[in-house]
Amino acid sequence: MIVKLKVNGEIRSADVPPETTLLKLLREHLSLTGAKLGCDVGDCGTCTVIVDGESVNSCLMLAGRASGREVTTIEGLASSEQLHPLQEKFEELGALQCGFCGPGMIISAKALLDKNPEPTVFEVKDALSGNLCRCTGYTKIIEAVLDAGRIMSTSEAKS
Amino acid sequence: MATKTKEVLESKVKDSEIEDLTAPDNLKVPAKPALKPVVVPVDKPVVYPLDLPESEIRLRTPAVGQRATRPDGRLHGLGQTQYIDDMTFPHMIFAKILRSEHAHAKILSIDTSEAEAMPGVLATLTGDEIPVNSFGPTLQDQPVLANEIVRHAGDGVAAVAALTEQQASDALTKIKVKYKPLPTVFDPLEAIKDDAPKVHAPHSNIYASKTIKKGDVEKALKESDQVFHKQFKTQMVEHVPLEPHSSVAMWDANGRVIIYSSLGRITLGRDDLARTLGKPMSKIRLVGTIVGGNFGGKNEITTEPILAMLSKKTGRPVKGTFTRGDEFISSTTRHPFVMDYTTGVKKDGQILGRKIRLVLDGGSYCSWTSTTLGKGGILAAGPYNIANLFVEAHAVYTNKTTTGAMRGFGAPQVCFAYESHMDDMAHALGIDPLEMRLRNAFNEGSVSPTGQLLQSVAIKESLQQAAERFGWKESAK
Amino acid sequence: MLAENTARARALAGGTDLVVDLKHAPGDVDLLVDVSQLPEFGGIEETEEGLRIGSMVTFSELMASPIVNQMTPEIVAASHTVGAVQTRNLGTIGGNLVTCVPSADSAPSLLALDAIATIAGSDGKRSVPLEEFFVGPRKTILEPHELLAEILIPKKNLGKPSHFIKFGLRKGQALALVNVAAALYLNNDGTVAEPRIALGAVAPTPMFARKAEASLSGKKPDEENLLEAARVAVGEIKPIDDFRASANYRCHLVQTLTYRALKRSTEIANEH
Amino acid sequence: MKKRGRGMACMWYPIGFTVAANPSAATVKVNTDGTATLLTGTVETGQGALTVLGQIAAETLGIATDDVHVVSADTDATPMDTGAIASRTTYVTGNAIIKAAEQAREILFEAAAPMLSVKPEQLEARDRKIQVMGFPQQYKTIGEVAHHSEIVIGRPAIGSGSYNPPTVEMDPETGQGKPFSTYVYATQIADVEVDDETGEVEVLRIVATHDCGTPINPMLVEGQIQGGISMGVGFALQEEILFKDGKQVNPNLTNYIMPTSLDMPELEVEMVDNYDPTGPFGAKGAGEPTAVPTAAAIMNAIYDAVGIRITSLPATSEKVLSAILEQKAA
Repeated sequence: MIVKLKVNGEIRSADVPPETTLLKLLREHLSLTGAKLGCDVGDCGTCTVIVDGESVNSCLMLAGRASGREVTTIEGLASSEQLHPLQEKFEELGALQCGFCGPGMIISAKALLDKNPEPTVFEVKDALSGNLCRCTGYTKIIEAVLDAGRIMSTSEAKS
Repeated sequence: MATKTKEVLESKVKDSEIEDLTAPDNLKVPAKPALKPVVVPVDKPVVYPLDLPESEIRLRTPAVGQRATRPDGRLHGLGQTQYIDDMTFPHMIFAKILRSEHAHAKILSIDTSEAEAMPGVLATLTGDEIPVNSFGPTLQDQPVLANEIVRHAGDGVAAVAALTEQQASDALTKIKVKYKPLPTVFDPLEAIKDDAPKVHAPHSNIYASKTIKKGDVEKALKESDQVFHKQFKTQMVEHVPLEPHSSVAMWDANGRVIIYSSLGRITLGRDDLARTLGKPMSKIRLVGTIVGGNFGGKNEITTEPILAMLSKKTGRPVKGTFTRGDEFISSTTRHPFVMDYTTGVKKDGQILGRKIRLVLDGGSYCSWTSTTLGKGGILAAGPYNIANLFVEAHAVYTNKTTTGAMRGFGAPQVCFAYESHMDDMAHALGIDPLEMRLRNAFNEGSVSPTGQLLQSVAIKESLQQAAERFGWKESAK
Repeated sequence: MLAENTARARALAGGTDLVVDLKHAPGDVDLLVDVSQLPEFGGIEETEEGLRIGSMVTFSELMASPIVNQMTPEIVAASHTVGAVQTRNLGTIGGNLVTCVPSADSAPSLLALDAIATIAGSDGKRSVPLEEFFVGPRKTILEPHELLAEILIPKKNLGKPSHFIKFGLRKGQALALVNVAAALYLNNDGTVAEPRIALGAVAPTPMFARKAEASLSGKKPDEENLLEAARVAVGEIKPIDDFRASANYRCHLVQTLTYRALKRSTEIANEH
Repeated sequence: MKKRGRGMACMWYPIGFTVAANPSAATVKVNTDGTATLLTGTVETGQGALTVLGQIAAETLGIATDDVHVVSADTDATPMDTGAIASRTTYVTGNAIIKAAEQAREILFEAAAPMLSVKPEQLEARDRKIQVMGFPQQYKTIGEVAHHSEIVIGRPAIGSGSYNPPTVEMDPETGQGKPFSTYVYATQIADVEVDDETGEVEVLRIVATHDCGTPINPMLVEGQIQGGISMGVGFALQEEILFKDGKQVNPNLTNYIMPTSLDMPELEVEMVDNYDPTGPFGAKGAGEPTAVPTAAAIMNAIYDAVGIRITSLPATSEKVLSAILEQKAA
């Protein structure tokens, strides 16, 4: 089946078998390898992408269902001039170690901050609880999300 | 799989430019001409920031002591870090491994003919085809693919390379392996008995032992005001790197093999590959990339020789990535310990003597057990001045998942025991746990259980600093 | 379409369970019908009869709904315990109920409010109390040609004091060892009216502790009576021993958590 | 009812392999503009090894972290290294890098000495300059010197070195010997709440003070400690591979329970001021020891809260409740 969708602002299409997941479509057909395959059953969150504003496990979504929708992956966050505040803060605070959870973690954080740029620590933990990390103990990740939220809410206030 | 998906869609993308792309029936050509031509996937590079200024902290001198950001940190955040599974090569195919369902069995036969006839399958591989079918960091007791005996439910017995991962997985189900089940042993305390089933017959299940003796422990226990005894046990734990093990092997026309691998130690990895493939080291190139989490679980080869042989058979790059299930059942794990502690103390809390017996569940193969045994044994008495000490540690085979290196090599296990024991004694003697530790802890120049003079010792400083930060005195009940 | 292809066809809702099943046993399903976007299965609204929740409403939608937050806050609380954000964004309440695992997190708080399931089939609609919807582990009352269309919380139970407790092996993305939901009214004399105790993960299906409810009905909600009800509830469950927990431990949890859920429900009732 | 408790645990942990040789080698090449390339056979496994090793090379050459590009993990190109194991990278590979960088630096000193009219042994490399000790006003930039050495004199500034921790074989009977070159020390204190009717343990806060010698990069050391603690929390309370008839019953992340963000306590992490003269710039290591004392501290806190001694890990809520009930019955 042919799947046509908008990925990071670009219209893309691919001819895939119907059982293809959105994750496979992104990684194998659209060469977007930022979303990772960590468990393939929705437990680890490394495959997280945003579909129409909501974070989802792309390993649990069939590609056909993403047809006609807007998908944002980690590759769609930065512009050619600047990093997304989350990317900036994750780098600055050393929030990622092996980095494998990073794309999913940042996408989950973006989905949170887009709705709630000034979350509490609990809200951040809650929003990230579907993204497992084995390296960091989540501490610096949570700090980076809170910091990025502050940048996003002040820049929004200014504009 | 002949799945048909009928999408009933309500597009949330409002842009008129893709209005005609949302047609539910994807087999139909859009009825009206598209406003813009459909963009066929062209691997157009994503736009990334190209020349951002470096963080100021990376430009400072002196370099040591700076909270310098990692050069890979930005790539992680952009999703640009290339892990092995993100790599593709022209004509690359995929390998999957069939694993034993038996914990202990003799392999009577392996028939791969039906699997080879499956669609997309280019090659199969069994252990008989691997030039030197054994490996291991200390004892080479582990087959790359088991061809005689399986020793735990998870041993690989055959591999398939196919055009897609799904085809490879489907073909695995067509491999016929005949087993003759053998008696099993799962409990290390059972395995240590003489009449237990032998995991590596005819060898004893006890495959490594270590002893540390210092002073006269029996005399010290007699002279103690109080003697405490307790047994502690720990469980088997998985490393859970978020990135499953992954490798790609390419055998070239010169007979040189290039292997990209998630291994955490490439020098010794190449040694293992040279040995198992029977090739000179100069004919092997092993390349690591950033590993997506290791914690000790990626410190030995796994599928690399299998992929290399499949590449040799097919002339194609072959990728093999563990499923999460493979990660659990076939990679190494943390050793369960059974730990018996007997400690004699004076009323004032001074430890006079300690006797320790450690039994390590070594699982089905040695892997890094010798190191775990050694470190566990040496560290078992804790960071304390104990003049009279006896430690015996034994590692035993069981028909369970292989235990190997994992963050701490036995130290978390023995620390659980010696520190729980320490608190029990402190409570019994009516001494504050902090004080109990300070009375016994190493000083600069203390002599370790193995007789080593210790330098740059900071145990008391760490205790006091932690107590102060925590508010230990203030929070006393 | 499902009616024509019954044996090996499945309706796809959020996919958080079904897509996993497909990966494990790809040959079992020949036809998938995506029902998640069917407008008649969506939406949350207050009607004459009560609160109507379309079966394809996701847990995130439930949590964000002002009506649900106002009228049945415990359904919001229960929704919050389902998986993590990503699964709540995809997973639907209907999917959770139809999958019909004993530990389905959405079931107890709905049961406690006497929810009614509306089923749509090729020959029309029918309604059953949610309790009757569950037949066994992974088995519902649905015929192959039928789909769960919506859930109705009867009007009289909107705002009924209720409390839901999930007990899992960790805080994030946990599977329930035990789920408990309680709901009750207090009569003018302070005695308990219409108590409901719904339990999950302690029997082949989500269930009511009917004897425990009866033991509490008409009594004062003092510690002794609440404890007695909790003890009676333990006698009604059929928990299993598995690697997650022993049956005995599940019994302890049911007693403790039933008491706590009843106590909290009473407190809420008194606050009203 | 929820009961609060606190518990401490301390530990010691060695750097490198037990007796066995575990060498590292390194090559440092100074470019003609004063930047440098470090070749190492170790692998970045997320801990930040390449950042720390780059900092060590930069420090030795007197340049900044960003001036050093690190090439790693290719058996065709990089020198041997025992690898990312045994908390050895900072210490062992770091020491090898110092030797390599010193060799390259010596070439620079020899080139700079006549340029500055002093002897090579009077020179030091600091702030991207080769300068005269005690009279830093007299200097040439490293770039100038490296360019001069390679392009004018014809002697590129390149160095190689290796290091293996000195050990002494252990006696097979008594175990006496020097199995490791050095050790690190640490303490963690846990603050927990135990629900004595369900057995549920919530870790509220952990204070951790770790000695790693000189922290080459404190941010990365903090990250190691925080991550190690999360592994320790899982080891203490939840994680266990379970078997039935020799087969794993929970080989997936649904049923193998590792901590999520919601399961982690507040962490307060500090480094203990220390300096090991045998380590690179006084450094030892930080990787593994961070996961060592956590479980013990939590078990001692559980004891403090409800008076039960957990003797087998993990302390699942079921195990804790059954110990509480046993104690009540006794």
